[in-house]
Amino acid sequence: MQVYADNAATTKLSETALQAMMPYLTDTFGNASSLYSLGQDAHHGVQASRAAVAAVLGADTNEIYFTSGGSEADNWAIKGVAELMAKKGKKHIITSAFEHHAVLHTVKKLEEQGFRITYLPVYENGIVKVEDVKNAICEDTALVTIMYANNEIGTIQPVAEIGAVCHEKGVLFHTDAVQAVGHVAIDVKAQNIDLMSMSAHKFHGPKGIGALYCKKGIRLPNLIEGGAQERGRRAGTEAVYAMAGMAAALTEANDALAQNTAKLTALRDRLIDGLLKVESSRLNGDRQNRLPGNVNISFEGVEGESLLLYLDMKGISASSGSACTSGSLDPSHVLLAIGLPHEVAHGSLRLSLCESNTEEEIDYIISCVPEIIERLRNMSPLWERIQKERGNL
Amino acid sequence: MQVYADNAATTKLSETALQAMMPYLTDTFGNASSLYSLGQDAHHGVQASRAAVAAVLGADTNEIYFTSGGSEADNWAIKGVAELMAKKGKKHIITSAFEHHAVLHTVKKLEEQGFRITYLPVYENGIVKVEDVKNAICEDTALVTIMYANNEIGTIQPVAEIGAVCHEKGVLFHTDAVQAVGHVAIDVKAQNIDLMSMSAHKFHGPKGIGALYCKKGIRLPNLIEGGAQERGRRAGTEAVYAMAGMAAALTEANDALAQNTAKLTALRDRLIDGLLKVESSRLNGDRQNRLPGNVNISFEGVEGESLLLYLDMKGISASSGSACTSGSLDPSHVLLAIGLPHEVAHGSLRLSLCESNTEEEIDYIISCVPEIIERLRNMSPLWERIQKERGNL
Amino acid sequence: MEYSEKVMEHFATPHNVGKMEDADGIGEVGNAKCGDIMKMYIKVADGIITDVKFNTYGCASAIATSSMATDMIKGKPVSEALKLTNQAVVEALDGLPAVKIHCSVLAEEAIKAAVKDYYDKNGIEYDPTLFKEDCCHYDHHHAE
Amino acid sequence: MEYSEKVMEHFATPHNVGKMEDADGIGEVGNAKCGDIMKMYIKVADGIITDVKFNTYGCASAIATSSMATDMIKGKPVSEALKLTNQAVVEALDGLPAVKIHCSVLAEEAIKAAVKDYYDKNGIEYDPTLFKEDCCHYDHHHAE
Ligand SMILES: Cc1ncc(COP(=O)(O)O)c(C=O)c1O
Ligand SMILES: Cc1ncc(COP(=O)(O)O)c(C=O)c1O
Repeated sequence: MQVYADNAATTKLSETALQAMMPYLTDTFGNASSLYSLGQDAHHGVQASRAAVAAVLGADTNEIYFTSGGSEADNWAIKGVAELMAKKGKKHIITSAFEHHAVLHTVKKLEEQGFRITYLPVYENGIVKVEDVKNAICEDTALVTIMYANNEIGTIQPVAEIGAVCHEKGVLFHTDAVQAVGHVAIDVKAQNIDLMSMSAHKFHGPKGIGALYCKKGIRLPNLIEGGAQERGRRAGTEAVYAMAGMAAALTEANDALAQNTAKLTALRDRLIDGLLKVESSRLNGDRQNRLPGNVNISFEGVEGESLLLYLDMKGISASSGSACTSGSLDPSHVLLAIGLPHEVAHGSLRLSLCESNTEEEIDYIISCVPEIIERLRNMSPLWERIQKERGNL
Repeated sequence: MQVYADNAATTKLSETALQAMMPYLTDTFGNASSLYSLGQDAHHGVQASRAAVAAVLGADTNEIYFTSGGSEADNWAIKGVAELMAKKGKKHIITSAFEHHAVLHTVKKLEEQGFRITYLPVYENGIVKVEDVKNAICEDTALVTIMYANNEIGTIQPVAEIGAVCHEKGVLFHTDAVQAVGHVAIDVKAQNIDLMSMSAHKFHGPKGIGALYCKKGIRLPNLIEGGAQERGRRAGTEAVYAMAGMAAALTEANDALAQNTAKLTALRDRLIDGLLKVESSRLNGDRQNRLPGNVNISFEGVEGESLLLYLDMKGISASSGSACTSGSLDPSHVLLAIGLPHEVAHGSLRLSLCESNTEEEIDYIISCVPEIIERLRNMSPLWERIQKERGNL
Repeated sequence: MEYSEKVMEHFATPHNVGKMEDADGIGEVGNAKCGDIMKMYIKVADGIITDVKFNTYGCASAIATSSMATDMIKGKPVSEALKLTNQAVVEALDGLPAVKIHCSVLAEEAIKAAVKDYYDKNGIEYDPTLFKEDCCHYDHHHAE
Repeated sequence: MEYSEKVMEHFATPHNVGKMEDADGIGEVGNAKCGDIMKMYIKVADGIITDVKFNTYGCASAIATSSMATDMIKGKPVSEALKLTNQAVVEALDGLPAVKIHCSVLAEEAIKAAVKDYYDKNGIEYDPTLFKEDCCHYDHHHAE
């Protein structure tokens, strides 16, 4: 059986999205900035896509700027606000300890350039405290950037409340909503969001396209200078097909949101319950306040890369927070941020579901994991030591 | 008859490129950074695409970094080198007066940040003098960035010679080769190029994907921070389908280069000769030293936008350097840079051909243009004045 | 940027194109450097604009606004033509892209310039503030 | 990152997995914090390694290098086992990704540690510089 359970990494392009893309990959190939009919047809594609994305998020059409993905949107929002606010002498940025690297490496770079960065704790449940945000805001705070939902443990942050606190203090609020858009209901106005990053391939749209929501009135400097595309804010000949695919996928996801959430939540909970039966395992991140498709479990005494490669041999695609899968020496900063010891973090497994996963697939995963864990523990000197320490050997 | 003659703006995706993309838009959708088989299949797509692009350009595979297009590549190269060299106190950049806005607006931004910019003249023929580059290089020159071929008038610059002069003086050399790649033979090593920008949609590849060639050893800082994609140099989940499309299109273009050049040069020259029969017209840019598909002609007394919209009504897609088509008040900076008066620049027409254009299409254009010019001149008070000044009325 | 169907109609087959040998008033505004020149000719009888022609060098919207504006004043009293605003022309064309609004201003000014010329030639008195110099007038700019 | 077929073979069905109750030498290197521990058991008769087993906690390449390295010393004189380099293991596996080379170093060290243990237990004299302390040794790191 083939089971794709790494939807937080990327998703399969939906048939609807592909169909929306095809005209722009074939006949309607004109440059959207050109005046002749072929160009204007492309231009309509761009504008219709922008309007569709805006509609789902409660934004105005002109507040949506297409980018090459979530990473670019994060870089643009954070570096842009930093540049804007530095002119007013504001050089302090508040973020959380478990942001995506697109945010963390960007603020790190700003730190080298003289910004002061506050990394808020995320506690054992993987949720930022609004009170902490409030207390961290200073006179010279330029930006608060807190992700909407975490990519590894799926925990959902109190975005509307964080936004409210920021606005009370007159500070701009950016949220990396790459994992949330298309998966939870979002209203940028009601939720007090000033800037928001998204990426199409996380909701069955194409890779290499995303968007930044930037509230009217924020004069964000450009990250990519050049032609007058995106109303002079983001240069580059428009990849109209990709925008159309993103819009179609988001609309599709949004139309089915309630239904998908119900289905996914049931699958997720079944999977969590099934896997927690394995001895010495634990769920990472808040059990309730998490994305409907996210399961993240640590198994003591095993290493994640081996686990996921044995799973791959069984046809199951998954992900891990072990050091080995990242190519670095340390395991996932997310798992360390919620307080896991290194050796437990190395043994983590993320399974991220989508609405096309089935109960049979879930049961197949539940049947495969324990035997692999047993196999790995049987050859693990770490597991041997743990068992000895617990007096089991 | 429908004639697409705006290939310098964008091209139709080739069938070969589309076929190369389809697997990655459907079944092979995995994240190229993931360890399981589906991810590794995608990873092979990325690496094979990178190798194919490198092979065409005489680069090493690891010297090619995929970007979201030519604009991003230009921004990255120029801002990156600026950041790198500023640390050594080098804050002078040499460019030309008729670069693409992706270069010009980027250096403008650097100027605001304290860099000194030298804009070299391009003379009446639209070609930078190597001697001028040599004379402009100073102790604190960080970068020379001169485009390979101009996007409006198609003139080809003495890239190898400029590179040689830069290397003699120990200065890095970047070239915006967006209009050249796939259209002329390029060898980055033999031509002394340190950094080179390209964009797939200019050679029948998909939009929204491009690359930066960055010579081994140049520690270019990142423009887009985040994940470890592109060997840690450019974050963002890889749009594998787009990379595969770019590689297929470039390989196809390169394989047919000699044949396409011969065909295009003949079509181009036929078109130039046909259009220059119109009274008070002139060819812009060097007649010999130009891209095989580029025709750029000014017609006195008419305005370009009207011209190209009347052409559109005849089924012909073209472009103009008039102010109206850019939304700005001034006509094309390129045409002004080669010394055209404003009113002549407003009356310019760019027809850019590709190998699928035919002689019949060229003859159709040649038959349509004069009657439109006549119609516009008949209602043009400017033409009336010109005729009076010349004693023709 | 996008033109309304109305704009494209007037651009494709503009009305009132031409010169007039025996015009009672001629107005020319705009300048070649900026890429727009409009020249309007009016024929007046008993205070009524009996005929109007235009010649325009400029973009599609310059041609379309010339066409629409001349339509709107033909057969009207001179005094009414003077009241034609650029907004009225824009509305009649179902809108213009923001960057093209200046074309409608040019059309309004061209008509005013033609009427002024008619007044001047015929010694008709008028309130000079009606014809305040504008940055787009050809003669004003030509010296640059 | 990508593994050779050889690595995947040894990972999928590793050779010599297990513990050994009556081992003549045991070596354990690596540490849990870094995500790799290798434990090797050797049985020695007449200076020949007659049997070898390993237990490994770590990634696919840690398991594959353990498997390959134990294969390579089984049946060999102890003195030869001591000469096994990590490069030889990497080559035998048709290469390892750059970020995984440390796993092969670990395998080399695990064997050396087992031999040292065998020497120590049996009072065999040796040149101590053969077994210089390395940053990857478990006991060294555990204190951190
Ligand atoms: C010379 C030149 N440089 C850069 C670009 C920007 O490329 P892209 O629009 O693909 O970002 C273009 C085309 O638009 C170009 O012609
Ligand atoms: C939370 C989060 N932010 C940003 C990104 C970056 O998005 P992309 O890879 O599309 O640039 C991702 C996914 O990779 C993500 O999960």
